[in-house]
Amino acid sequence: MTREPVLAARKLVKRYGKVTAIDGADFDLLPGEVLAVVGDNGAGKSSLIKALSGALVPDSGQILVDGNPVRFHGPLDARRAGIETVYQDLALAPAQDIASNLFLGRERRRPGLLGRVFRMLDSGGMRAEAERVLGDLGVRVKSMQQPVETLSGGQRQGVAVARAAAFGTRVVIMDEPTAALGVAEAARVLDLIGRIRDRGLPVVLISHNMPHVFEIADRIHVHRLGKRVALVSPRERTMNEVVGLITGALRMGENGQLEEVSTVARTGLTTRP
Amino acid sequence: MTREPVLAARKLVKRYGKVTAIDGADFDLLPGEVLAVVGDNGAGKSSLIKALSGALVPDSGQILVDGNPVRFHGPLDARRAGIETVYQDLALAPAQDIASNLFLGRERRRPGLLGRVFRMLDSGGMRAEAERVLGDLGVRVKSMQQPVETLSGGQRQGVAVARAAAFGTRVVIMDEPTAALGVAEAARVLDLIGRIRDRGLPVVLISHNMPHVFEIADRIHVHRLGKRVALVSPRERTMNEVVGLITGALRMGENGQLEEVSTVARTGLTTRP
Amino acid sequence: ACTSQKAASSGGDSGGKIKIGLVTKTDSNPYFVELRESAKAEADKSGAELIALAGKFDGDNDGQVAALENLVQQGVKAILVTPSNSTGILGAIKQARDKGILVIALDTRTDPESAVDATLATDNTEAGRLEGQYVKAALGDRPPAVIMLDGTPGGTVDQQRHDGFLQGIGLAEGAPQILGAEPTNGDQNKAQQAMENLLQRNSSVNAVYNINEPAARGGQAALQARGLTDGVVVGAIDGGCQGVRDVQAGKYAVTVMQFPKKMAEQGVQAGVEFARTGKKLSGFVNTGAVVITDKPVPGVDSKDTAWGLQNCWG
Amino acid sequence: MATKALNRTSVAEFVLRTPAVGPALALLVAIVAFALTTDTFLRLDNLSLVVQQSLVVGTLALGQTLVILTAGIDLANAATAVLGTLLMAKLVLTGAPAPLALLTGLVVAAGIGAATGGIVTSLRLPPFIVTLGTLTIVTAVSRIYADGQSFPVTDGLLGFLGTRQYLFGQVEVTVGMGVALAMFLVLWYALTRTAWGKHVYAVGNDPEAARLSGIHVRRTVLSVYLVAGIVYGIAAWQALGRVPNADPNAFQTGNLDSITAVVLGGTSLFGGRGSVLGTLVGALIVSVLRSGLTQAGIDSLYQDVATGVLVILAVAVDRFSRRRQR
Amino acid sequence: MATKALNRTSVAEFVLRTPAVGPALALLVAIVAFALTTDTFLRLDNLSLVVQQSLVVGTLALGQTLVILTAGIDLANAATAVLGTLLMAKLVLTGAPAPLALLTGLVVAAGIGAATGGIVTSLRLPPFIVTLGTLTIVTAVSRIYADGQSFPVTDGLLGFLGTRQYLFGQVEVTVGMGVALAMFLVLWYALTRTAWGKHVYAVGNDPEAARLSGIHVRRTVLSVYLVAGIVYGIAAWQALGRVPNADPNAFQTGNLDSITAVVLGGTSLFGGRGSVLGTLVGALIVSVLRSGLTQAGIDSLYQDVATGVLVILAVAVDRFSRRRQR
Ligand SMILES: Nc1ncnc2c1ncn2[C@@H]1O[C@H](COP(=O)(O)OP(=O)(O)OP(=O)(O)O)[C@@H](O)[C@H]1O
Ligand SMILES: Nc1ncnc2c1ncn2[C@@H]1O[C@H](COP(=O)(O)OP(=O)(O)OP(=O)(O)O)[C@@H](O)[C@H]1O
Ligand SMILES: OC[C@H]1O[C@](O)(CO)[C@@H](O)[C@@H]1O
Ligand SMILES: [Mg+2]
Ligand SMILES: [Mg+2]
Repeated sequence: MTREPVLAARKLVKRYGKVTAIDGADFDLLPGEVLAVVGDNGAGKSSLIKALSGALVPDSGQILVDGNPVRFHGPLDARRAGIETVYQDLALAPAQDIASNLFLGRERRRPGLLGRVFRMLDSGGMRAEAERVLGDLGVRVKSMQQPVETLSGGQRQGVAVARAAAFGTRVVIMDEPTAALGVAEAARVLDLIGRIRDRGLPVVLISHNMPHVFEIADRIHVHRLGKRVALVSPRERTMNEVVGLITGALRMGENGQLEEVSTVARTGLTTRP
Repeated sequence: MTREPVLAARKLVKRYGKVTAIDGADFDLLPGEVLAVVGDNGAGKSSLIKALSGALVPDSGQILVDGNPVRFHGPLDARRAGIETVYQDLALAPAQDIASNLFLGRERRRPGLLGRVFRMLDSGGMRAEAERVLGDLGVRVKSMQQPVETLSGGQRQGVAVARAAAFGTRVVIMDEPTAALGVAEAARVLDLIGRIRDRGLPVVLISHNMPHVFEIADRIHVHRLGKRVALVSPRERTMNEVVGLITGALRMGENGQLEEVSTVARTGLTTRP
Repeated sequence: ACTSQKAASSGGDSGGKIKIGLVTKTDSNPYFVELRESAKAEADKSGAELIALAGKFDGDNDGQVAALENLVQQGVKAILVTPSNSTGILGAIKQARDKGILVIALDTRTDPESAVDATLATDNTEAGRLEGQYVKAALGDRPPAVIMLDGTPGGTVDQQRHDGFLQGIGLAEGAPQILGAEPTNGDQNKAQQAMENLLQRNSSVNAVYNINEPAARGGQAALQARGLTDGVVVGAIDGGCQGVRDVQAGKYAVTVMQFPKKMAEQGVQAGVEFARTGKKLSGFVNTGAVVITDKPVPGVDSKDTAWGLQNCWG
Repeated sequence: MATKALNRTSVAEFVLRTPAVGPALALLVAIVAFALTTDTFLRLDNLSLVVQQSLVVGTLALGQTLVILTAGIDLANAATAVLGTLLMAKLVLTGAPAPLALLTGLVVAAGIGAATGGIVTSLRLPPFIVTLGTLTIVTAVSRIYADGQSFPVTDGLLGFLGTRQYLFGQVEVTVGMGVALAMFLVLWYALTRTAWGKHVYAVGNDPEAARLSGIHVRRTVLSVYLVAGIVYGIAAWQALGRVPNADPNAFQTGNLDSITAVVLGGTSLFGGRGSVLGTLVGALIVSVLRSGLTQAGIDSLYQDVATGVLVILAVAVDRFSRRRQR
Repeated sequence: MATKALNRTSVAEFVLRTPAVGPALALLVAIVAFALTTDTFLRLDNLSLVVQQSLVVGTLALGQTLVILTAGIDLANAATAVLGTLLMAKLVLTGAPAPLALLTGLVVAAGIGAATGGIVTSLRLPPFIVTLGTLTIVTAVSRIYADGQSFPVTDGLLGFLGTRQYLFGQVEVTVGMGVALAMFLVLWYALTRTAWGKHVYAVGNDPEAARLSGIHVRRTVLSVYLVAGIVYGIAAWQALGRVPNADPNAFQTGNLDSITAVVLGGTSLFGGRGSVLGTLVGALIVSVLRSGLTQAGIDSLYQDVATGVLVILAVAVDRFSRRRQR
C-alpha cells in the first residue's frame, strides 16, 4: 500500500440532528482496484459515498483526490474531477426518456453551425449511443424514447449504471448497482466493472451481495456504525468472516487478527443448488 | 396439484400503448406454499403481481381467489380479500414517520370513548408495535418518529416488509423484498417468510437472488416475455437450469423436459469463498 | 369602552402634529391618487400629518375596515373615507366616531348619510344624469342604440351613475335600445375587450355610456379599431386632465368633471379645524359636476375644454 | 445504525421539529420590531384588533390548508364565503328566520366544497382549474343573486361573532376569536390525532403510495373539500361579524391572501407537509405587518413595498431556522 | 422484455404523445360549437380578433410556462409587464428616444426576473411567496412611478406590434402576432432541441436527481426567471400595441389568467411536464370562450358562469384524450 490513493477520506463526519450518519470515517481507493464497501443497512455506506461524490457536504473531515485535499460543493465538482456515481436512488428524471437521462447534464450538440451557434442537440446521435451502451449491459427496452418512469425497476437501474460507466474518467462509484437486476443482467454489470478496471479506472462497489463482492473485489472495506472497521482482502478472508465483521460478531484486532465478539450471526448464504 | 389454488390467474393481459407488460400470463399459488417468481428485468413480474394485488386493472383475463373469479378495482379490494403486498417501489409516504407508515390505512384507535367517539389514534400503541415488528426483522432505526425519507434504502425496505408481514391474512406477496437488505437483514426476512408459511399463509416471493429462492421456495414460477414459461421445483432443478429458463437459453418442452435453445448465459453465480 | 377613551387621548399627540387619516377605495385609480395628493398637500400646508390607506380593490370592505381601525389606533383626529360600499363599513365608522374622531365621507355617500359627520362628494346620480342628457341631446332625432361600460357590479357609485344616465337619456333598465352592458371595473383593458366583443355581436351602436374615463379610453380604442367613431356619441365622467384633452381631441364628446381636489382640501381643512377647535363640519357638501364639451347642446349647461383644462385634476 | 444520543439537544430538537417554529419566529421578529419602533403597536387593544383583523382570512386559510395538504389548491374559497354572506344576509332581510339563513349559508358553502371535491376526484382534474371554474361561477352567481345590491346585517345571530367581551376589563376578545380557536383545535386534532388526518397527509405526500396502502384516496380528498367548504361557511359568518354587510365585491383577493397565510405558515404547496398551527401564525403575520406599518405612519402604497419585502423575509427566517435543523 | 410491435397504431401513438393534443381537441370543440351556434364567430375578422385578444396573456403565459416547468410559479409576471409599459410610455413622453425607452422597459423586466430568480435560488424560498412579494412591490412601484396617471402612446415604435396588415385582402394580422409566433418558436426550440431545455424539464421533474446528475440547478432556474422576465418585457410591448396607453391598473388578473392558459395547455403545476405549444392553445381557449359567448349574446354575468363550466370541461376533454393513451 505504498501507492497514492486516487480517492481518500480522513475522519469524515456528517450528522443529521441526532443521527450521526458518518462518524469519523476513513476511506482509501487505490489506482486500478475494485474496492467493495460492505456493511449493515444504515451503516452509513451511502452517506459516505455521497460525501465522496459531492452530493453531501460533510460537517468535518477531509477528502483527498490523488493526495490533494479538495472541497466538493456539489456533485458537479466531483464530476469535474472525473468521479462518476450511480446513486442508490438512481437520480433519474422520471418524466424524461432514456436517452435524455443517460446524457443528462452533458448533452451532445450537433457538429458544425447548428451545434455551435444554434446549440442544437444531436438527439439522433445520443439515442444511438444510448442504445449501444444499454445493449452492452443487456438491458433491453422497447424504445429510447420511453420515459424512465415507465421502465421496470431493473431497467431503470440499468440506465443509471450505463450512465456512470460511460462517463467516468477517474473513479466510478456504484451504490448497489445490481440490487434490482436479474441474474444475467447482474452478471453483465460485474463484467462491466471488470472492463472498467481493465481500462485502468478504479471502481467503488457498494453491495450486500457477498458472492458478487467476492467475485470481483480486490479489497473489501467493511463499514459499521458510521466508520470503517476493517479493510480486508477477499483472498485472505471468507464470506462468513466478512459477514461477521459487518454484523459486529467479529472485530479486527490490533494485530490485524480477527477476534470473536459473540457468536456469528446467521448469514443466509447457505445454498441448496 | 389437486389442491385448489388460493390465488390464481388465467390469461392476464395488460398493455401500455405499444408495450405489452403482461401477455396472457397464468399464475397459481397453492395453500401454504412459498412460490418464487423469477424472470429477467422487464419480464413483467411486477406487473403480474400488481394485477394480483389490485394495483393495476388488467385489460383482460381472470383472477381467482379460492377458485372464485374476482375483480379487484383497487389495492383496497385485494387487501380486503386478505392479500398483502410489498411493492417494489415500497409504497411508503416519505414525509410520514415509520409508525404512521406501518399502520397506514389501518390505524388503530384508542380503546373506549376516546377511540369510539373522538376517534383518537392509539399513537403510543402503534409506535410500540412498530418497534416490535421492526425489531423482529432486525431493522434498527433511531426512532419510530423518523420520517421514512430520512431512512437508508435498506431501512425503508424493512419497513415495507414488516408492514406486509404484520397484516397479511390470506396471501403475502413480496416484490424483491431483500434487494436492498444487508446479509443479516436479508436472512431475517427469509426467516420471516418461513414463519409466515408456518402460520399457514402462502407467500409469493419475487427475487433475482437464486440462493435465496432455492433456500426458501417450494415451487418456482419462471416468467419470461410477459408470461409464465415454466413452473418447477427447486428440489428437481439446479440454479443453472432455472437461470437458463429465465434467459431463454433453456425451454420447457411438451413433456416437461428441459430443451436447450442456445448456450447457457454466464450466471455470475460462481463464488470464491 | 373605557379603554378606548384612553387610546384616543394617549396615543394621539405623540409627535405634536395633528394626524389625519385618508382611506380610499384603492391606490390605483388616478382619481384616488388625486385625492391622496391633494390631501397631502393641504395637510402639509396646515402642518398636519396625513396617513393615506386604501383597500386592495374596489369593494374591499374588509380592508377598509382594517384601515379605519388601524388609523384609530394610530391616534388620528379625523378620517376621510371613500367607502367602497355605502353600508359596508358603517360599524367601523361608528367605532371611530364613538372615540371622538371626525369622519367625513369623500366621493361616495354612506347610507344613511348621517353615519358620517359630513360628506364631500359629487352627486353621482346627477353626474350620470348629465351624461345621459347630453348624449340624448347630441343624438338628436336618432333613436338611441346604447352600449354601457359599467364599473364594478353592485358598487354604489356605479349604480348611481348608471341609473342617472338612464334617467337622463330617458330609457328604462332593460330597454331594447340598450345593446349591451359590461362591467369594466374602471379598467381600460377590460373596457376595450368588453367593447370589442360587444361590437362583434352588434355594431349598430350610436351612444356609449362610460362609468369613468379609464373605461371611456378602453371603449374608444375598440371603436376606433372598428372605424366606428364617427356616428357615435361617447360620454364619460371624471374630468381628469387627460380626459379633458381627450374631449378636446374629439375622442369622446363629453366628460362630466368632478372636483376631487376640492373634496380632499375641504376634508383636510375640516379635520384640522376640528382638531384645533373641536368644530365639526356636517351635512352633505356637493362639490359639483360640470359638463365639459366643445360641442354644446341646447338644454345642457356646459363649459368648453379650455375651461376644463384650467380646472381639471391630475 | 450509526447514531449517537445527544440528550442535551433534545429540547432544541423538539422545538425545531415542531413545524410552525420557523413562522412563529418570523412573527416574533415582526412583533418585536414594531414594539420597538411604535408606541401604539404593543397595546392590548391594538393586539386584539390585529387578531380580529386576521379572523376571516385566517379562517379561509384553515380550509385552504386542508386542501393544500392534499396537494390541491382552492381559488374559490373566498368566493364561496362571499356567496355564504349574501345568502345569510339576504334571506334574513327577506324574512327568513336567522338560524335558517345561517344554516343555508353553511350548507351551500359545504355543497360547493363537496361539488368541487367531487369534480376533482371523479374526473381527476387539476384543482387549480376546477376551483378557478368554481371561482368564476360562484362569483357570477353571487352577483346575479345580489342583483347589484349589498345587504346590511342587523340580525344578532348573523353578527354574533363580532360580539365583543372584555376579559379582566382589559383584553378585548370577540366571539369570533373563540370560534376560530375552536375550529383550529378541532382541525389540529383531526389532522394529528385521527386516521383521517394521517390519510390527508399521505394522500398529499404520495398519492400512489397512499392508494397502494389501501387508503381511499378519492374519499379522503372529497372529505377534505367538504370540510373546507364548511370552514368557508364559517368564514362567511366570521365576515358578517367583522363587516355587518354582505357585499358581492368583497374578498376578491381572499384566495391569494389565504394561500399566502398557508405558505407563510410553512405548509408546502406540493402537499403532504405542513400544519394548521403554522397557518394561524401565517395569518397573524400578515395582519401584524399591516397594523404595524400603519402604526408606524406609513402610507399604504409604501406599506405595499414594505409588505412585499417583509413577507419574503418572513419565509426566509422560516427556512433558515429549519435549515439549521438538518 | 414483453413488447409487441403494433405498427398500425404508431400514427395514433405519435399524435397522442404530442402533449398539446388534448388541449387542441378542447379548442376545436369550442370553435365548432360557437361556429354552429352563432353566425359571427367564424368570420375571419372575428377569428383575427380572438387571436389579437389572446396576445398579451398568451405572451405572459409563455414566460409563465418556463417558470412552471421548473415547478415554480410567477405571480408577478403581469405586474412586471405593466411596469414595463409605464417605463416605455412615460420615458417617451418625457422626451427619451423610443428605442431607448423600449430597451429600458425590456431591461427592467429582465432585471425583475433575474432578481426574482436570484432570491428563489440563493435563499431557496418558495417561488409563490417570492413572486407574491415582487408582485406587491412592483405594483406599488408602478403606482408610485405613474403617480396617478396613465400614459397615452403615440410613438410608432412603441405601438408597432399593433400595426395591422391584410393578407389576401381578407385576413387581418398584426405585427404582434408575428412576434408572438417567433417567440413561441424560439422557446419551443430552446425547450426541446437544446441542453438548456432538457435541464429545465429535469430541474422541474426531480430537482435532486437533476442536482446529482451534475446539472447547475440554480443556474438553470435563474436563467428561466431571466428569460421569463424578457418575455414579460415583450408582453409589455405587445400590450402597448393592443392598448396604446400605459396604465398602472392594467392586467390585474394577468397572473391568474396566464397560469390558467398554462394549465389549460396541459402543463403540470408540479413541474417537469408540459409544453409551450399547449400554452398557446390554452391562451386561445380562453379568448375563444369569451368571444364566442359574447357572440352568442350571453350577458357577462352568465358568460362567467358559462366560462367557468367550459374551462372545467376543456381540461376534462384533455384528460380523457390522454387517458385513452394509457
Ligand atoms: N406505465 C408503463 N408504461 C409503459 N410501459 C410500462 C409501464 N409499466 C411497465 N412497463 C413495461 O412493462 C414491462 C414489464 O415491467 P415490470 O415492471 O412488470 O417488469 P419486472 O419483471 O418487474 O422487471 P424487474 O425485474 O426489472 O423489476 C417493462 O418492459 C416495462 O418497461
Ligand atoms: N437526511 C437524513 N436525516 C436523518 N437521518 C438520515 C438522513 N440520511 C440518512 N440518515 C440516517 O443515516 C444512517 C446511514 O444511512 P445510509 O443511507 O448512509 O446507510 P447505508 O449504509 O447506505 O444503508 P443501506 O445499506 O440500507 O443503503 C441511517 O441510520 C439513516 O437513517
Ligand atoms: O369606479 C367608480 C369610481 O371611479 C371614479 O369615477 C374615478 O375614476 C370615482 O369617482 C368612483 O368612485
Ligand atoms: Mg445505502
Ligand atoms: Mg419488478
